[in-house]
Amino acid sequence: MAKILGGLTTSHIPAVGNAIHNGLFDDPYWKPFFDGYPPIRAWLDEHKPDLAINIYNDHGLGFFLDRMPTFAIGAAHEYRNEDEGWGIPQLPPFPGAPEVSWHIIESMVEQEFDITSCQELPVDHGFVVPMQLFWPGAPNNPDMPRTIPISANTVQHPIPTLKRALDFGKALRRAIQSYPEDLKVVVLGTGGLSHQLDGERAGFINKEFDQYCMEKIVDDPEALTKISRMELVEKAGAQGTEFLMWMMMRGALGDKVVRRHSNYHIPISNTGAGTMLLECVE
Amino acid sequence: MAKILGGLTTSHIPAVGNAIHNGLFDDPYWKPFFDGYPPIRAWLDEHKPDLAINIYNDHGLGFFLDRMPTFAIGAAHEYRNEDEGWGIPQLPPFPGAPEVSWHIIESMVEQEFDITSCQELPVDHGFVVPMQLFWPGAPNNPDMPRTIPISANTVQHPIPTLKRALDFGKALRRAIQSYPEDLKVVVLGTGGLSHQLDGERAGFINKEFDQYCMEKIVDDPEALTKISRMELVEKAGAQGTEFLMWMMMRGALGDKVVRRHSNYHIPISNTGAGTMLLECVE
Amino acid sequence: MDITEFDHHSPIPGTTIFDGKMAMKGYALNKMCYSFNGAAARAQYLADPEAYMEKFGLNDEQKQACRDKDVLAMIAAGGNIYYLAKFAGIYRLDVQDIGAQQTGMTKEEFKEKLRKAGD
Amino acid sequence: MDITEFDHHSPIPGTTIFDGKMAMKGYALNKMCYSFNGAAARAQYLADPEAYMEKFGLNDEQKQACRDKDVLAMIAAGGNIYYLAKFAGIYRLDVQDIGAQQTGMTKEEFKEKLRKAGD
Ligand SMILES: [Fe+3]
Ligand SMILES: [Fe+3]
Repeated sequence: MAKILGGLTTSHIPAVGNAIHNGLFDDPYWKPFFDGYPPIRAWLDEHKPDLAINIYNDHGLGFFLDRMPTFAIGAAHEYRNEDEGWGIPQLPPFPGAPEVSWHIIESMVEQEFDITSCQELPVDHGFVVPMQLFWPGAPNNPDMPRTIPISANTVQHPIPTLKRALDFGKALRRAIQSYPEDLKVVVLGTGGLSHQLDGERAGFINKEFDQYCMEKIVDDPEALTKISRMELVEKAGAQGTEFLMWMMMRGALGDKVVRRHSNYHIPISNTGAGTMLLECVE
Repeated sequence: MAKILGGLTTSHIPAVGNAIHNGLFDDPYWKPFFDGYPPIRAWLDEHKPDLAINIYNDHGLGFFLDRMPTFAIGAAHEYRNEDEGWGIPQLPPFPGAPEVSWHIIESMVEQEFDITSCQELPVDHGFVVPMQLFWPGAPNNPDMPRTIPISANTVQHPIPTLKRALDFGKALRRAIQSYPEDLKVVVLGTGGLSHQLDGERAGFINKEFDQYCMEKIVDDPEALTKISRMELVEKAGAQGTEFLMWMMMRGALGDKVVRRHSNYHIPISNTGAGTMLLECVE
Repeated sequence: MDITEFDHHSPIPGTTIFDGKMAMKGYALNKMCYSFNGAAARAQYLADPEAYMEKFGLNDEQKQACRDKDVLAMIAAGGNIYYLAKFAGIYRLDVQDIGAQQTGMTKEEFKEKLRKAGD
Repeated sequence: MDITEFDHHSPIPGTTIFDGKMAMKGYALNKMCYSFNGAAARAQYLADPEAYMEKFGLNDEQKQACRDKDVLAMIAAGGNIYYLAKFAGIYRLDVQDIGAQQTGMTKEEFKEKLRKAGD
């Protein structure tokens, strides 16, 4: 039986990909950010998951407005990291786990989530930067698990509600747990925290709200479902809506979790960067 | 306030497009089929709807397996009928109603349906043949309403359940009824009835089951939600799963409807062809 | 929540459920057939089928099924009927031609079988 | 079911909600910017911006905003920041360059504003 070990969260800023490429780990600007990762890597080293479900949001590489899905699940043999317009070096493809993808898609549709299934899907920084942070050298890290990308829409309003995002995660938990083979799974929630790239309010960051979200998501994620989508834009910034990915991740971890690690740093690029490791209790 | 006048159902077989093109209305093979439409045209002529929501299933023109949505809603200014591989003459574009599309998409996502929004969408015979049947000369019929295409996945299993399809329609009803402007709306459910194109069972048609579905969908659509998807494949044939579109349409009509017209004929091409007009009571 | 249905597709005689398993198998073949929506692609295939199949990475089973225009073999190799219909379109085969082929009937016999379903 | 939220997007100062209304307005501009995922498209734009904009059917407001590299004007014309970021990439502008431009600051001032959010 498949078992969910825990959830990992991280921001997924493009500038981080560049900093990794240039090896700026001890640079004074970057050090407080990169220092958030070694404890999580030690935990991964100890538990060696077989599968990483990476819940991210595509930023206009995998999907365009012509066919914009609310929830998309990858079902490919591999996922290619393609040029997304600004010349970050592209990584080799990430190996998929399509037979697990299909099990999950079957279960999610059965549970009345209206999935877009993706048998081919180029992945952008939102997907690859977290992989590089948790598995240095990814995808060429010897411990690199197979992966399934799940993307939620934050490009085009209406975006899903925080409640729907959490419920998605809960359904995903049932889907994973019903997979008949032994499989150790981690679920990544990537993106956020507060940031806004566009408009006269560009550069908006909200430390207080970020810290509230990082606190509540551990033991009381239901409280966060009371936040409306417009309130989320207001308090987290226009792109802070990426917090939806954290909600989806959290739903997959079950009622009780233990916070094993947490780091928060402002700013990385235009963003409040949050990193967490939440371990499942059952 | 927008008002739903009623629902129209029809099969949407490619061969019908050819027969229309060749004017075979009085041909002995075609006559019993085409005779099902004049009463519905008379009703449309009397009520002159402003908007036709056409619930159909794409057959591999608008979507491919790389990104296959469960439920897609068009939000384009117009919908082009493109070459789908076998040279049926293409029609001029159908005018859209994107401001209504967005109202519907906002409402559906609020109601926890995970929509794929489509700001560009080529439409195949599943969409255009019903338009030609109800509005001869479409889209150049002077009474041609503006249109919104809605497509559900019947290409790749898992397909939505019959219950989810009916619930989609119920949510669509709330979405339409909350549109603030005066608008007379008809909802088309197209596809089916029983047919199977593939496998040693190709040519399977099930008259008894078709008639059961046409009976139940009027006054007791809930009974049809008890049919599992595999049972639907078994009883309606592999492509008879298109009956999901009828369920979606029916949900949008409210509890009580009056059957104003009904026609059933076997065979058209490989299919049991059903045509109905259901008028809303409230 | 009781997950009842999704992992045991009941076998229906003469019917292949195009689920994830088939999708994984047939992706290259279906992608090629999807390309036949375009007239230029159809012409290119007819001009040099082998090169065209190679471009889409079809496996040997899929290539042979295409060469033979054998619909049942294409389905067994992961083909989905919605896309295969576009392959058939290249050769101007309609759904009754391929229905007859799959059931081992003449087209007239197949049409008669359909007609009888109305009795 | 109580439909409460979807039709009254609360106005947030300095923030454009990219909803259906904006999407209808900006489709051509966003489609052009989406094409900039490809290096060949970026080169083609740089070689002849006017021809490239014409090909995607941009309106005059959108064209002028692109000529001016004016991000606020591009947003007002229906641009979505996720696609506009790819436009900015052509000119090697990062999110702090365009943040500074939109807020009328120097890049150093903008970075200082971001740093202060951590205090
Ligand atoms: Fe992001
Ligand atoms: Fe059909």
